[in-house]
Parts: sequence; structure tokens; C-alpha cells
Amino acid sequence: MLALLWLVPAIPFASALALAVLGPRMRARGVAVVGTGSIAISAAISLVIAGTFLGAPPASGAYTQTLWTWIDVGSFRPGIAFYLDALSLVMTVVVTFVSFLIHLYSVEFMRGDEGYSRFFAYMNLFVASMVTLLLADNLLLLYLGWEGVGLCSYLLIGFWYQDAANGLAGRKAFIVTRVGDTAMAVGLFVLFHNLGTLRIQDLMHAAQSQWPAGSSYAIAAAALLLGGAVGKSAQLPLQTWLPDAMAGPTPTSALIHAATMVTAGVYLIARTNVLFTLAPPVQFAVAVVGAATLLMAGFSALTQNDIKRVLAYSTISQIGYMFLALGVGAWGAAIFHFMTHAFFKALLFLAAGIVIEALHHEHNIFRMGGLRTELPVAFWTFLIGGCALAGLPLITAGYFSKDLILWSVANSPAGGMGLLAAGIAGVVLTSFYTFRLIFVVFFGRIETAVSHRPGLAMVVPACILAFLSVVGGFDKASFEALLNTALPHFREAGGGMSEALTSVAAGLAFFAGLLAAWYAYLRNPSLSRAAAGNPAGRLLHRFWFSDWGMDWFYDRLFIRPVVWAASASKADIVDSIYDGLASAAVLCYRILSATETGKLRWYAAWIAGGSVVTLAIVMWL
Amino acid sequence: MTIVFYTASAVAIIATILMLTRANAVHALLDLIVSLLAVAVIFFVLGAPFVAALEVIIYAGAIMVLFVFVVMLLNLGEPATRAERALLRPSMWIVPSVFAAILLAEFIWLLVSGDVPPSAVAGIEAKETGMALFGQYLIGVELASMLLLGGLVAAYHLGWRKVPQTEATHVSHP
Amino acid sequence: MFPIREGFMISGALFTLGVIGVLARRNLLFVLMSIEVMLNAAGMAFVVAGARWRQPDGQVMFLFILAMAAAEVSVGLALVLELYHQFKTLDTDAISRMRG
Amino acid sequence: MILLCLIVIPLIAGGLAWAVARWSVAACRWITLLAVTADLILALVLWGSHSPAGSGTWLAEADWEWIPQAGIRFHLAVDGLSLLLLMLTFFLGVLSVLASWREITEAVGFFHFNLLWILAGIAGVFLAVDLFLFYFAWELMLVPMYFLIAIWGHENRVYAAVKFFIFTQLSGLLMLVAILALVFTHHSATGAYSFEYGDLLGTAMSSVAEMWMMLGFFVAFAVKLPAIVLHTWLPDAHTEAPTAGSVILAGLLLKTGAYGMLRFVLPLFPHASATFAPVAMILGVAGILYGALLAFGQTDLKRLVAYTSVSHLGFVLLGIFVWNPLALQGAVMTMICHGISTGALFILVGALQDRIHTREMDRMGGIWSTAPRLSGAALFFALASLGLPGLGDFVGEFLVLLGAYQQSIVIAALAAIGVLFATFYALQFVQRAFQGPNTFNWRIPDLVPREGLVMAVMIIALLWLGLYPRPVLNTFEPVMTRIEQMAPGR
Repeated sequence: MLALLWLVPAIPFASALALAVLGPRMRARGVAVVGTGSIAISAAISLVIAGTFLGAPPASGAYTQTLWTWIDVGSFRPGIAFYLDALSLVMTVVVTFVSFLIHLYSVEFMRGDEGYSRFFAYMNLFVASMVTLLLADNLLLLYLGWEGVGLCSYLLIGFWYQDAANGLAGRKAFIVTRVGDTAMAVGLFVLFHNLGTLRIQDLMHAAQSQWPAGSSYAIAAAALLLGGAVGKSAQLPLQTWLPDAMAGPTPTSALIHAATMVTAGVYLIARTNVLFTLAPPVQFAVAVVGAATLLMAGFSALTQNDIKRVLAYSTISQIGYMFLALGVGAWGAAIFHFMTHAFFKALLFLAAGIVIEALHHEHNIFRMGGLRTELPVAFWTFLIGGCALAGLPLITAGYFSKDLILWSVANSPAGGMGLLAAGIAGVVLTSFYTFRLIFVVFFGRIETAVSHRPGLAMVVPACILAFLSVVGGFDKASFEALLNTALPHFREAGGGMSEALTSVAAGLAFFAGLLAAWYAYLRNPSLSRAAAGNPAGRLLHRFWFSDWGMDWFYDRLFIRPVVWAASASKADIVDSIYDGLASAAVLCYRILSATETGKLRWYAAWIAGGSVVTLAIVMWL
Repeated sequence: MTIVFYTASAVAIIATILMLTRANAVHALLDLIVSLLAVAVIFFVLGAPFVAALEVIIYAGAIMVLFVFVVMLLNLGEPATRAERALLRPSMWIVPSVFAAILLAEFIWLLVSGDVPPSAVAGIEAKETGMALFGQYLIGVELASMLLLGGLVAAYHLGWRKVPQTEATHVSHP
Repeated sequence: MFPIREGFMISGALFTLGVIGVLARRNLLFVLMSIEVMLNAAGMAFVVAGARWRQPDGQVMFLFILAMAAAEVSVGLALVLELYHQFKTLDTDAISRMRG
Repeated sequence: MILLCLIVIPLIAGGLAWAVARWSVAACRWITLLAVTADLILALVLWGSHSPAGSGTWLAEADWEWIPQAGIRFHLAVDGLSLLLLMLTFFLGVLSVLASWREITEAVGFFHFNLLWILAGIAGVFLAVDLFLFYFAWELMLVPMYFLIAIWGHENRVYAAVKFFIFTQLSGLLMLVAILALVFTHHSATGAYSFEYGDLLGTAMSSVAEMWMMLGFFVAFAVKLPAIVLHTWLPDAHTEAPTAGSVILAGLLLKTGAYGMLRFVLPLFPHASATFAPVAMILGVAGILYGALLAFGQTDLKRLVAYTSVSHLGFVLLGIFVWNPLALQGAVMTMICHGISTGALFILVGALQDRIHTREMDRMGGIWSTAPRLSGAALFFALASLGLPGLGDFVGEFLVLLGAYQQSIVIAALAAIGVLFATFYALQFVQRAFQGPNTFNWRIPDLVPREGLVMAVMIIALLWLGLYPRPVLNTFEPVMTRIEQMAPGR
């Protein structure tokens, strides 16, 4: 059954092509059937493959399927080949399953939109590219999937192209991720030049054997790959694009900017973990980036008033946790958190979608209120998602995965107390802004009336995801065992905090955040307005609101100079060389024509002068 | 013989200078004729009687007469000479004489530096020149004749158009 | 013996005077006359050279110069008449229609 | 024999088309279309029949005496590289004829005559193996192109046509001098006059003479392949040329420059090229960055696409002078895919200009709503030109970058940044022309089936080249390895 592996990316790709070409002529129902059906089949196949893989795992723990050789020039022979092991299996199953649910959801959410077939074409193309990325056997095919998902995120963010702002947001996302991709491409060159291949498994063995720990090549390659991962997963230096990416339709935000694409960077680092273990400073950098990002994004999320931007910042901060886990070598924990995060973050976005749809596209949370009674389904699913996100102890999956990360940070040789403190502070921040969101949106007075109730197609996926957000975390042990077949075990340094201690700490942090939010927003709502009143508060609020001023800073540092340079050199400077030549010729003409005065004696004088000079030359020679 | 040579050349140079500085065209012409005759004498001294004769007959005779004829035709008269004298400012002589001085210096320098051995004894008779003319230089003579024909046709053509117009508009100048 | 060196000196001097005439005088007639002087000086140089090597070629050359001078004067003077009729003046600086 | 037909068919058809045009314009167009398709089929037959191992240096040859005294032979030959470029020539030829089916209304006969004679000239350039014949075809190519731009162009077409002609003609003369110098050195070495490529290959010459001759050739080809400083004729020529003209100009004429470098500059003057390589590489990278930056700043659509050509062919120049198998094959791949993607972009911009009679992006916006298929195709080809993996351009550019990295890290990094800049202009092009609100509320007809067919063919070609380039790579691999062996010190 494993031979059907190539169908998982192929079916969505084919249906994307079909929808792109025939879409406009098909009826909406037909488009929905083709669009969602293809993802359903692909999800089903991946589940079947998962079953056979778990049932009878292949000998080497991995299954490779080569379709054809893509390019073969001298020693460079990347093939279109898929590599399935525990890591890519878990991610493929999660991605395809969550995509299926979101496609189901968007059948109803996008109904009536004039670009219906275009939307499903892009979404299918996205799933195809994401699965190609996950199953890629060599880094070049991974790069193909990598750019493909970047492209689809650009297309989907700018989906409602009539509004120029969406187009610009899409362009910003594509360019910022492409900055990361360029770094990653150079990383690929380093790897190929020094190790002679791009096939991931051979690369890892070659790196292991040829490069000593801490070798400059390993550091360069790992750092460049980290650059790519940071770009795609919207981590610290390159995270400004994700909040603007919320301009796209909500299912897109749910699928791309919450569950799947943004975790591509995590997958890349997990997949090339050998490189990072060979370059300890870069691995530590990953941890630091993760910690810093989770704090920054947490604070920014506090101040947002658009429901989707809050969730976007929370995504950035949760991926910060995954980077933190990767940084300390807890590969399994990061992937585990990826899975749970995919469930509850997609759920939160879908619920937010229901709310937005119900309040005819109202985004500002302060103009929503009291939806607890109006939209019970949205409320309960949102609540479960929120608790999973914040990490309600012992019940939600989010708690288990975050607890595992905190424990790994505490016990890993690389993890310092600083990182652990950041982690716990992050938990407090997460629960604070999550419950702020819930209290403001679902409690208090009804600001805007609910226009229409969500249909079944929107509610069912949300409920399934809610169920998964709870159940997902229970069977941690077997999940760990499965991942360890593909990823190295987590090396515990002795003397760290025990399992129980970190989980208690996490639970306390959760309740602290909950209480703070309850006190600030339900107990006396005037407190938040007072905080915003005084000058220091207002400055801080503006600073955090604009993502710590990163956007403003990048605009000044990069965008303005390039735009200025382009407009300044619009008229080709090099062309002026040739214009100069032309005008010099005209000048010579004008000078010479001035000598023709028409006076006989003037010419006679020149003739005499000429003859005198020639005579002199003759004499002198 | 050399005294004759030197006097003749002196006369030639002085006549030419006079010709240059004259305001009245006819006076200048007459000075020019004197200078040409002086050159004819020099030719004679140099033992080239045939050429001297030619110089007198054709150059001084024919060409200069043509000149006089044209000057008469132009009928310049007193106002023209007065206008001419107005133009004869001393300042106009500076530039040409600078050129001329350099040119003369070059000639002299060339002549002095070259070692000119003494010349042959006897002059060259007309017979010898005639034989050369129709022997070696036969083509040259034919070409010269064509040149003269060209000059004739051109002069005739230019002259012809003018006659009817001048009849109609000829007004005696004041 | 024939004064060869002096002969050349004289023709050089005459030629130079001719040049002065051409450059200095503005009246077209005087320019033509100066040209005649220059031609004559050149002819003389040829004859002196002929005398020096006792060759008739010098005199033949002088003859050709004569023919050329005659043709030149006839055409020149015809043009002078035409010019005078056209412009009513013989001042070369005034007649400068052929400007570039 | 088949090679001769490749050149003769367009020549005869040109005359025929011009003659027939007086009676019926449609017949003239069909004749041209049939002629170019016939040539395309011939080229495909050649491609199909050639043995992959590449027995001798040439796949097919045709050799006759021309001017025996001077050792000039009418020698046509084709190997992997020139075969592919021939196919590209006739592929784009067919598409440009289809694209300008409705666009050209006055003097249709003469237009098609010129079009066919340019194709014949280009085919001649790719086939000629005798340097004299090569120069002859090189000049034959210019004159009809000059007429194409000067007569059927847009606003200040005469300026552009004259500028194009002066640039190429002058540099062509430099090449002629270099050819003659080479022949004479060959003569002094071996005593026989010969313009044969084979004979001239090994001529021994002093390094100074070799450098000067190499520069003679290099400048001629650098003007044609717009290297950074010599590129200023390109934007004007492209903006003013009619659709068919700019497709052929961008798709083919630029490739003759690159082909010339691969065929003549590197093999004939290996040592001089090796010493000159660092300069050429810097020129290439500068071209990439400069072209991209200027493309980003343009407001005229055709000028934008023209500058992208400068940027893409900077990659080709870089790839050629890096001189290792990866970069060489990447350069040829970029040449082919750039021909298709830029050709398509020009056809689209031409179609757009026919509909809204302007090329200024400020007056466009929101065209996606009225012409979704046209905008979709434009988006696809803009993505191809920014080097999206899965399409042809990426394969070429990645190979060039990979090869360049082995030569020098800094140059590869700069070129990679060039790819990033490509994103700027490609998205700018799509954003300002097709997306955004329909401020000028354009109501324009979408792609007609004919144009749709042209676009579909090109999309399939790019996808095929992007996902399964092996048959194409195998065709010119033997040639590239042979050129690579010629590098000194290999």
C-alpha cells in the first residue's frame, strides 16, 4: 500500500490544475466536490499508508519511492522522489487531515464568492506543495515544495485582489519569505559543494562522517537553513509578514498561517537535525530565537484588537515554543507540539471565522460581545481551543505538549534557566491574551447583532478539531516512541527539574494568566482603558501594537532605499553615456560649421598657414 | 651680366611692392607689367631667351592686357579708388606680412642649407625647348590646349549671359 | 655663371609678396593680380632650376604654367565681372554668401 | 540536406508571402505559418533521429565550396546546442506569427517577408560553422529586424530602430576584424587560408593577440546578449517593436549572443577567456542586479519586461564564464526557458496593448476582473520569470548558481540576491497591472481561443522543462562537456 505514496501530492495537484482550467465553467457544487474530494482522497490515502506503516514498519524505518530523475548534470542528480519515515508520516497525516477539515469548512464559508473555483484551485495547489515539501527525498524537491507553499500563501493572501491592500500584504509575505528562501538556497549550495549530494539521508550521513562537531561548514549551512526556516515560520527577524497575512480569507489563515505552512521551518530543522547537532552555536541560536519570539509575539498579542491578528501573533509565539524545543534538542516534543498546535489553532481560526461570518465581517473584538448566548457552538469550540492554546492542565492536548517542551528545556544540557523562565512567562502571556479574547468577544453586552447562524459544514469541522484538541495529547508516550524511530532521542542532562515540578509550574502559570485576564476584563473593564490612558501605557501599547516597531524599522531600512534607488535610476544612467556620445558629435559638427565664414581671405589665410606648417615639417624632418 | 640680373630683380621687387600698395587698380596693373618685364629680363640673363620672349608676349602682353581690358570694363573710376584707399589701413598688413616673413625665412633657410653647385655654362636655346616640348612632353602640350579650350568655353559662357541684361539696365556710374 | 642661388631668392621673395597681396588686399582684382605674381614667381623658379641643370624641362614647365595662368585669368576675370554685376562691389569680405 | 531546407524554406516563403499579400492577406499569413511550422517539424525530426550518444562532434552536416580561393565554405552543421536553439527559434517563430495575426494590418506582406528573413538569418547563425557564413548570417539578421521595428513599431520607433542598428552593426564590425585577424594568424601559422571553425580551433597565437581577438568577438556578443554596459539599445528596441518583433528580439536575438560566446569565444580563445572570466562574471552579476533594479523602477510594461531580459541574461553570461559543467548547462537551460517565458510575456503585453492601447502601468489596474485568463497567464509567466521552482527558469538559474558557487562564494551570493530582486519586479508587474481596484474600469475582451492556444502551449512547455528537463539536458550535454574540456588547466 506504501506504493500509493505518490498519489498523496499528485491528486491535489491534478485537481488544482483541473479547477484552474475548467473551474470558471463548473458550477459551485461541482467545484466544492472536486476541491474537497481530492483532499479527502489524499487524506484517506495518507491514513491508509499510516496504518500500513505503523502495522508493518519497513526494515530501515523509512520507505523511499523514486518517480523519475529530475535533473542529472555531472554529479548533481536530484530525483523526484518521496521519503516516508515517522516524522514525515506524522506531519503528512496531520496536514492532510486538517486540510480536509478546513476545505469542508470553506465550502460553506466561501459560498457566493466570485472567485470560488480559483480559491479551491489555490488551496489544492497549497496542499500538494506542502505534502511535496514534507515527503521530499532531497533538499531541491523540498525547495520546490517550499517555494510552492510560499507562492500559494501569496496567491491566497491576495485572493480578494480588488482591495490593493490585500495584494500588497500578499506581496509582502512572498518577498519576506523569499528573503529566507534565498538564504536557504545559499545553504543548499554550501551543502552540495562540500558534501556532493542533496539527498537528505546521504547528506546527513556525509555530514556526520566528514564534518567534526562545530566545523565552520556545518555552522554556515545550519545558519543558512535556519535563515530559511525563520523566514517561512515567521520567527524573529522575519516575522512581520504573518500579521498582515490575515488579509486573506479565514480558511486560508487557518490552514496556511496557523496549521501547516508556518511549521515548515520546524520540519526543516527537525529533518536536518544532524546539521544542527554538529553546529551547537546555531542550535542555541534556534532556542534563543524561539524564546525571544514567543515573548515578543505574546506581548504584541496583548494589544491587538483584530481577532485574527491576535491569533496570528499567538501562532508566532507558539512556533517560538517549537523552535525553543528544537533548540534544546527535544525534536519529538517540537513535533508533538506542532500536532496539537495544528489542531487547536486551526480550531480557533475556524471558530473566529464563524464569529466573523456571523457579524458580517466584523474583525474588531471590541465591537463584538456577549456572543456566548448568541453563538453557543462558536463559544464552546472557541473556549476548548483557547484552553488548549493556553494549556489547561490535564485536559487539553496543548498542556501536555507545552509541558513536555518546558520539561525538555529544564532538563536539556543546552537549556538554561533563562529559557525556562521565558517559557513559563510565555505560558502566562498566552493564557492572559487568550482569555482576554474570550472574555471580550463572548462575555459582556452584545455590541453587534448576529446576522446569520453558521451551517453544518462549518460547525462539524470545528467540533472534530475541538475533540482532537482534547484527545490529541493523551497518548504522549506512544507518540514519543513513534517519533524516536526517525528523530534522535532527547539527551537528558541529570539533575534537572522533575516531570511533576514543571507541570505544576505550567498549571500555575495558566491560572495566573486566567485570573489576570478575568480581573482586567470582566471584574472592572475600566482598568484596561485606564492603562491605555496614561502616556507611558499609550506609548507601550502603540509599540507592542506595531509588533515592536519592526515594520516601521524594516520599511525605513530596506524598502525605502530600494524603492528610491529604483525610481531614481528609472531612466537608465548607462544610457546617458551614449546620449553623451551623440551630443559630443553634434557639438563637433557645430564647431566645424562655424569655421565656414564664407570670407575668401579667411580661407586664403588658412591655406597659407597650412603651407607654412607643411614646409616647416618638411624642413624639420 | 650679374649687374643686369641684380638691377632687374630689384626693379621686379620694387614694382611688385608698389603694385601691392596701390589704391588705383590701373596703376597697380601697370606696376605689375613692369615687374613682369623685369622678370623677363632675368630669364634672359639666365640664358633662357625663348622663355623671356614668351613672358613678354603672353604674360605681360596678353594676360595683362586682358586685365586692363576688364578693369576698363568695370569702369571703376575715382570713387572706387577713394573707397579702396579707405580700406588700405596699415593694420591689415600685419598678419600677412607675418606669414610672409615665416615663408621667406623657410625659403632662405632651405636655400642656404642646400649646397647648390655652380650651374652649367651655356643657356638653353629655343630649339632645345621646342624639341623637348614636342618630344617628351607631347601629352602635356595637348592637355594644355584642352585647358585653354576649357578656359575659353567658360569665359564665353559666363560672358554670354550678361550681355542682354547689361543692355537693359546699364546706367553709367557716377 | 648664372646666379642660381640668387634666382631662387628672387622667386621666393616675389612669391612671398604675392602671398602678402592675396592675404592683405580685400579688392578681388588685387587678389587676382597677386596670384599672377605668385604664378610668375613659381614659373621663374622652374626656369632657374632648368638653367641650373641645363635641362629644357624647366622652360617646358614654365610654358605649362603660362597656359594655365592664361586660362585661369580668363575665367577669373569673367567671374569678377559677373560678381561685380551681382554685388556692385569687389570687396571680398562683403561677398560671403557661401557661409556654412 | 535537411539543414539547407531549414534556411531556404523561410527565404522562399518570405518572397512568396510578400507577393501573395497583394491579393489576400490571409493567404500570406497562412504561408508564413506553414513555412515556420514546416521548419519546426524538420527540427523536431532532426532531434528525434539524432543518436543520444552524439557520435561525432556534429549531428548533421552540409558542406559545399563557396569561395575556394579564400577557403570559405558554405558549411552548415548542427550539434546538441544549436539544434535546441533552432527548435526554440521555430517554436517562437510559429507563436509570434500566431500572436500578430490580427495586430498587423498595413503592409502585411512585407511584414511577413521580414519576419521570415529574420528567422532564416537566425537559423543561419545557429547552423553556420564557417566564420564567414556566420558573419553573413549575423548581418542578414539585422536588416529585416531594423525594418520590423522602424515600420511597424510604436511611438518613437525610428530612434529605437536606428539605435539598435548602430549598436549591433558597430559591434559586428569589431567581430569581422577579429575574424579576419584570426584567419590571417592561421594563415601565417599554416600557410592556408581557411574560415573553417574546425581548422581555426587550434591556431597558436600570442596571448596579447588572442586577448584582442577574444575581446573583438566578446564585445559583438556582449552587445547582442545585453551585458550590463552595452544593453541600452534593448529597452528602446523592445518597447517600440511590434509584438512579433519583440518576441523574436527577446526570445532569439539575445540567444545568438550567448550562443556565439559558447561556440566561438570560449573554444577559439581558451586562455584569453580564462583570464577574462572574472571580469565577465562580475559583468554578469552586475547585469543581474542592475537589470532587476531597473525593471522594478519602470512604469512602462514593455520596458519592464525588457530589463528583466537584461537580468536573466546576466545569469547566462555568468554561467558561461564560470565554465564548469553545472553552470554551462544551467546557462543553456536559462537561455531556452527565458526565450519561452519572456516571449510569452511580450505576447501578453502586446495583447494587452491591443486592447487598452497603452503600456503605462499607472493607467492599468484591476484587469483581472475583466480578463481573468489573460491575467492568469500573465501571473504564470511572471512567476516563471521570478524563477519559481517547478518551472523551467528555476532549473537553469539554480544550476548556474550552483556552478557559480563552486567558482566563488561572493558571486553566487550576489546572484542569489539577484533572484530575490526578481521577485520584486515580477510581483510589481502583476500587482500594478492586473490586481488592485479597477480604477479605469476597463471592460476588455479576454484571450481569444487563438491566443489561448499560444499561451497553453507555452505553459505546457515551461512546466515540461521545469519538471522533466532531462531530454533537453541530454541533448546539449555532450557539447557542454566538450566545451568544458577546452578550458585551460582542465
